[in-house]
Amino acid sequence: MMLEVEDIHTYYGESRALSGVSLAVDEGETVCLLGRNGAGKTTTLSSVVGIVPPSQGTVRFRGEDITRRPAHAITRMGICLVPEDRRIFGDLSVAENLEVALYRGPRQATWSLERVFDEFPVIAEFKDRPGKTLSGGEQQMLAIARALVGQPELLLLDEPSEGLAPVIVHQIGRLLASLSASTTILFTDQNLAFALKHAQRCYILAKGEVVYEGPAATLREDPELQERYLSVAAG
Amino acid sequence: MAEQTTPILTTEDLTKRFGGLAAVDGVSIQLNEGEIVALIGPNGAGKTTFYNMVSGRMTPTSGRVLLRGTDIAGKPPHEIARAGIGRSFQITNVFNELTVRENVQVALVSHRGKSLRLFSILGRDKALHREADEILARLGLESMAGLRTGTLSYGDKRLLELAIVLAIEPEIVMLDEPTAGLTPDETTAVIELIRTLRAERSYTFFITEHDMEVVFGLAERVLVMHRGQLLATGAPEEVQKNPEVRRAYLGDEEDSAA
Amino acid sequence: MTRQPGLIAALIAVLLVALWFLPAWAPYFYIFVAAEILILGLFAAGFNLVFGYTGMLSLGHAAFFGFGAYVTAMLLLHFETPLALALIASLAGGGLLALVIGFFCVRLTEVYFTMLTLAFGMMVFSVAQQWRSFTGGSDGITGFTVGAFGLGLDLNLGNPAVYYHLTLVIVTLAAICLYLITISPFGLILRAMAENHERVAFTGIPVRRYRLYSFAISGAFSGLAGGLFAPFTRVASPETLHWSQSAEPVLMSILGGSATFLGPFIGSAIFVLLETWITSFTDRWMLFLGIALALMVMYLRRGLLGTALDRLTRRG
Amino acid sequence: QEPIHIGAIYILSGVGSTYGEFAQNGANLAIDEINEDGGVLGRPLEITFEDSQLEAQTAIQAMRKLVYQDGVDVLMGLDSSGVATGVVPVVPEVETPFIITHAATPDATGKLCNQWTYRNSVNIPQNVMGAAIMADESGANSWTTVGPDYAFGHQSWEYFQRYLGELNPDATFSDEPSFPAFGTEDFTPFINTVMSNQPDGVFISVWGSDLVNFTRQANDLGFFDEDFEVLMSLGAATEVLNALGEQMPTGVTVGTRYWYGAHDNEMNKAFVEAYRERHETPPSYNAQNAYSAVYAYKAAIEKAGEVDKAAIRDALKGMSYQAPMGEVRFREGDNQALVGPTYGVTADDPDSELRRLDPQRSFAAEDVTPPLSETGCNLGG
Amino acid sequence: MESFVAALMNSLALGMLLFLIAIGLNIIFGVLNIINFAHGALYMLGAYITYTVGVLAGVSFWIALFAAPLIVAAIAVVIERLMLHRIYDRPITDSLLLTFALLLIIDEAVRWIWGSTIHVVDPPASLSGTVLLLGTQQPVYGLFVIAMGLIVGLGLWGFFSGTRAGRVMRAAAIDRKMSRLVGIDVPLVFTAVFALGAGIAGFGGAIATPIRAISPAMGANIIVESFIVVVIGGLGSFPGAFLGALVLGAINGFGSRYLPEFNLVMPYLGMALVLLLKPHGLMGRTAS
Ligand SMILES: Nc1ncnc2c1ncn2[C@@H]1O[C@H](COP(=O)(O)OP(=O)(O)OP(=O)(O)O)[C@@H](O)[C@H]1O
Ligand SMILES: Nc1ncnc2c1ncn2[C@@H]1O[C@H](COP(=O)(O)OP(=O)(O)OP(=O)(O)O)[C@@H](O)[C@H]1O
Ligand SMILES: [Mg+2]
Ligand SMILES: [Mg+2]
Repeated sequence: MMLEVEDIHTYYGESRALSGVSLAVDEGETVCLLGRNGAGKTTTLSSVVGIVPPSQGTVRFRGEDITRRPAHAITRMGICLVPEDRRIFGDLSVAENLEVALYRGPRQATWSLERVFDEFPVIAEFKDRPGKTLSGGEQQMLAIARALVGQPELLLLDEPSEGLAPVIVHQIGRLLASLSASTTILFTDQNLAFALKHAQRCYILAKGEVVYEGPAATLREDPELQERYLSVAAG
Repeated sequence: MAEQTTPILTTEDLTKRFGGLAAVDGVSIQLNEGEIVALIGPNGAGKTTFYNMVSGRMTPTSGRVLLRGTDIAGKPPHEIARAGIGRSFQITNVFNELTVRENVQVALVSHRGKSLRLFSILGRDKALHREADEILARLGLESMAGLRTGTLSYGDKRLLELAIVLAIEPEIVMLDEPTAGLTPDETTAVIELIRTLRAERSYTFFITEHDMEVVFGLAERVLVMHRGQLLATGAPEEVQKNPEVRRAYLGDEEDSAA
Repeated sequence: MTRQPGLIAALIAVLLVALWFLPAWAPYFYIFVAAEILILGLFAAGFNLVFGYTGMLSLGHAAFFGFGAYVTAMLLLHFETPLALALIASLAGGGLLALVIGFFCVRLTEVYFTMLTLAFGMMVFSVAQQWRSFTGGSDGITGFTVGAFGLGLDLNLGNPAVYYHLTLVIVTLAAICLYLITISPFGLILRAMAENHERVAFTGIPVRRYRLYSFAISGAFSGLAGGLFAPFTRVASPETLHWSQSAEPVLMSILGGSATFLGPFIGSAIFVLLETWITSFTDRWMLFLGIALALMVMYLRRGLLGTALDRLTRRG
Repeated sequence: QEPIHIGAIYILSGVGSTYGEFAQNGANLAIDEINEDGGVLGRPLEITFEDSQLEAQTAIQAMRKLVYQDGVDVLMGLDSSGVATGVVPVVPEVETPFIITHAATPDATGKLCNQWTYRNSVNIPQNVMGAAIMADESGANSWTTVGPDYAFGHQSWEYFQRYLGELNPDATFSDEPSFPAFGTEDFTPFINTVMSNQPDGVFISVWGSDLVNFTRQANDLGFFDEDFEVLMSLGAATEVLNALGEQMPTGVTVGTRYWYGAHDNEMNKAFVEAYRERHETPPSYNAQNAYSAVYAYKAAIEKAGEVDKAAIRDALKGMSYQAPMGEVRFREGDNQALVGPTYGVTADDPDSELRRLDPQRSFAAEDVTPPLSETGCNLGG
Repeated sequence: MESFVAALMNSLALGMLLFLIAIGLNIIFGVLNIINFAHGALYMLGAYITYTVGVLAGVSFWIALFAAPLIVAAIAVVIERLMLHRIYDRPITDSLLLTFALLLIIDEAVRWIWGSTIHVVDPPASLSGTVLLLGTQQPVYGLFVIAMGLIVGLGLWGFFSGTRAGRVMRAAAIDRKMSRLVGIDVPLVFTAVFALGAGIAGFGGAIATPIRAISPAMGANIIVESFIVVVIGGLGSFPGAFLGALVLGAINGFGSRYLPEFNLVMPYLGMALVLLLKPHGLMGRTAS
């Protein structure tokens, strides 16, 4: 198993966001987390990377317990996150955004800056502009590129298609598809069509708990199931 | 639709340059009273910049913005808001430290001209309380009215963003990606809400979106921007068929089969 | 957010009664300590309208406080004005000066605002310091006597206990006034601006003007506090205008809790009491005050009162 | 035996805290000596120090605390003009005798004077009159000044012009005097200004660490090599000479309000020796003044024969007592001690890295103290 | 002409000294988002350590010049680990109170250790006296201060724009949470940044000793002036701090020379003018 999350409970101060989430992602898999707003998707990803550590339960990466590791150490182990609000370093240039994230360590590096620039020509074009002057979609691409230069073995994406023009969504879709050959991916998305197209397996969260787990294909073909777990009424 | 064509908002050659880059390059559009118009375009096309100029967040490099014939270009945001243009933000822009209800009340206080009441007690103003809760209820946020906004999830904040705009009852409601981050279900609810609102009192809606369901399900007219310029404009079906739009924005259909 | 307003109001009432009878149960010197706490507390609370509520850190409020002190001192010295009148003049003077200085400052935000207020404050300071014939220069204004109060009240203000009671009444009334402002619709706008003034502008509020209003109101209360301070210390000196005097309400507000209305008063109490106590057992008071303050900031996340209320509401 | 309690208010923190430290040293030394000798009226002395923070408002609150909370019998202290002008009018309210030992503003024993307030130290007119006499004798005619930009600096210059003008009708005074702000760290522009104006003499009332900075920067710029007279009204203060060592140029006329080597009497000898033993440095004027104030209270209490505040106040009136400076008398009418400053010319000391004064001259009080009629003091009854 | 050159050289030397203090303040503010009230106290600490090493211990001034910043940086590490790191996620104003407390503690500790008497440090012989420059005699030490300011300035600028460590610090300044997510050990970076800023202040203190009397609260004036420098130049702007230092140096140097009666208000007046014309300082970012 690449990632095993076992019964984690996560709190924001006094308020509980996750109550016993368990999930697993196998090497090479692409898995998505679904659920309505506030279900706990972002929190789950944050708990995995150590930004909001769970107060109970364990997170294992390649069998190793990483529950209490600091976020930067987890990232260096190869779990890289693209956050939902992108969080570009606004005052750094696009190139500098990538340079600070560039992994330098013993693990094998597959994503060089050059390769990233090839993959995202737009970014190459804006290389020297401050990150904050990029449009929303451009920032999203930069955020993904920035995660890639961290040489992820497990890539976490929080709503990668949000706010992107359909053309770009396609592009990102293609990118996910090509990445999935070499990288394990766990992502969330509100665009159900997009999510189900790219994931092999899904988990559905509701109120901080996993309420459904199954192959993406099953969910895709079953509107009733979608209705049951993802509509407002079900929340 | 053709019978009702009083222009409420017109822009003439509106342009914004950032250094060498013309983010918006001579865009002239017209909104008619009561219309729902969508502004679409690839990322970086200049939509948000265009919004920023119309709403007073940025001063245009050149060009005019006419609201019912009066030039409002370069006016400060509060005057434009008072004149009847309300907007939401692509990047969520709510008051995290206030409660959800207070977020809406800020707008209400301003809109109802109560903002200079120094010695009346906000908590005793039943009307303000009720109105705020009504607006929240329309967006399904009523159960969160008393919570600190910072604790809301992303999607709920997006909805609150909308509630604040509605509270000032603008003539023109400009929404910058209102459904980004919402579940399909909530998206449908927002579409419904916009329709109802328009039916109730003739708001003019001006919306940017990347969600084609929203665009084609809601808009009566679609404007397409590309590289700062207006690429196409027309009814949704026409625009959807426009080959330039397909290439620049929608991408090829096969790939997006869902 | 689930505070028990009744309980808090009752506590405050008890406290006020205890303060009223302070001369009867505390050592004599403590009426001076209490008066200082009240006056500086009012200064801090007035300041906090701008700081805690509107989100603007001013380092120039000593200008208004000191101006109030000078106005009162000069009226008493040269015209033997009844104190009530002098206090009203301090209030108005502080407000007017804040209006003028604020006019320039509210255009700026963040630290730039802070430093511009500092600059204007120090300009006022140097006028007082330099204009020896009018302000007494570095010596300030001294030697005035507090005569009648006015308003038909026959008070012996030379008696410290009487002056203390007067201070208690005026500070309480002023605090009520300020409190009402903070819970008004206007107060809500201020709090909203503190967090995101741009968003407020998009609801139709001319943000700069509102910042100016809050600055001026805050200046007025600071001026009133200064007006009470001069007869209390018997001197109006340039130090009351110096930026280090401006730093006091800042530190007090943070220490007590700038997000709570009473925080600044609590902060003032902690500051004055700590200083009084520590200086009575050591000359190295700075060291101990420093350590005490550091521990409080580190372990009291939202100031003393803020943190206490958090604890209370969590339990209750 | 219940101790007799002295309350003292000095600057104990931040800028100028060295003055407070000197005063503490001086007062503590006197108290220890007296207590070893069996105290006053058989009762030991005890002292409580409060920090004025160089602020009038703080000093006044400190005074209230000493009187009402600590119940002191007498008060002493005060380091700066501003603090003194604030405190003095309030002294009658606390009804406790107060001996000022450092602050030099003429107002404290002038227009603000009152029955409870005394001063045993040299004030500005006394200090500056000494300077004016030195200036007159130097033969220099055109004078300018560098002084701190607050009451002390301005008043010093005003008295200097008045006194020197009276002594030397040919004297002229620059209408562009330099008043750097108190606490200025860079005096270069002011030094350059004086140097380019080329007066015959410069009267410098800058003091403390400011004077140390001034002198060092002036050295660098060749200020002391020019051929004008340099007269520093507080240049012979021990803290300045100690800090500067050989960086204090020779041949400069410097003054102080007490010079440890200037008073040839037993008490002074014993005082300097005892002080040196404890603190490894000769006493500064501020140490002497505090030391002397304690002895003044001893004398007054013994004279009154009781420890009653009003009795001590009355005993102090016109009283003479023995201090290291010699016999000191509080003048009836303004309560100012009749004392004079010491001036001298800096000279190399083969035995030490510090400058000594050679020649030196201590002014008699009669020669430098303005007559009562000029003080503006009215003690009424 | 002669007096103009003198005023100019003096302004430059003063400006560079201010720059050394202000740049550390600016870095700490920029990265840690902390308003370091105690920065002047760290400068003072640098001066006292120089005095101790250079005069009391009799080691040379040159060694003291290196030892002082290192010791101050080491003290800064302790301060950061014990105190500051607790308040990074708080409102920036909490840092005002905490560093004010720190200022009190350092000031009193200094008085305790070194007493409150005034001390001086002599410049090394090679830097004493004057040289002929542009037809006027200028103190050598002033030229040395200018040179040190330039060297430190250039060094830091190269560090922040040209090295990865510099960029990492900037990233951590902008967004701590995201920085952790790209593998940056943020707490470590923050400790390093505080030590760096404090070390430069300590260096400033060391450089100042031959021209400034060492006494308690010698940091009190310089702290306000450094804030003025930072703000005139524009927050977080590196060239801004440099420019701001030159401007304030000139305001003081020329102002005191030609308008001496305004020397007290001059820096404030200057700052107010700059801010009214350029609300984000000379080189600060401006809202579009
Ligand atoms: N910083 C925070 N402080 C307090 N509560 C929070 C915070 N962030 C999230 N929450 C709460 O935790 C719960 C889970 O939120 P989370 O952001 O994980 O949801 P999500 O599934 O990602 O939703 P969305 O689709 O809207 O992004 C929600 O109830 C939310 O209100
Ligand atoms: N402040 C700025 N400085 C420089 N360039 C800017 C600035 N703001 C926007 N731009 C550029 O202007 C162009 C238009 O940006 P804008 O945000 O208006 O795009 P958009 O159409 O809203 O895109 P999206 O759909 O991704 O939100 C982009 O290339 C962007 O990088
Ligand atoms: Mg989320
Ligand atoms: Mg946009």
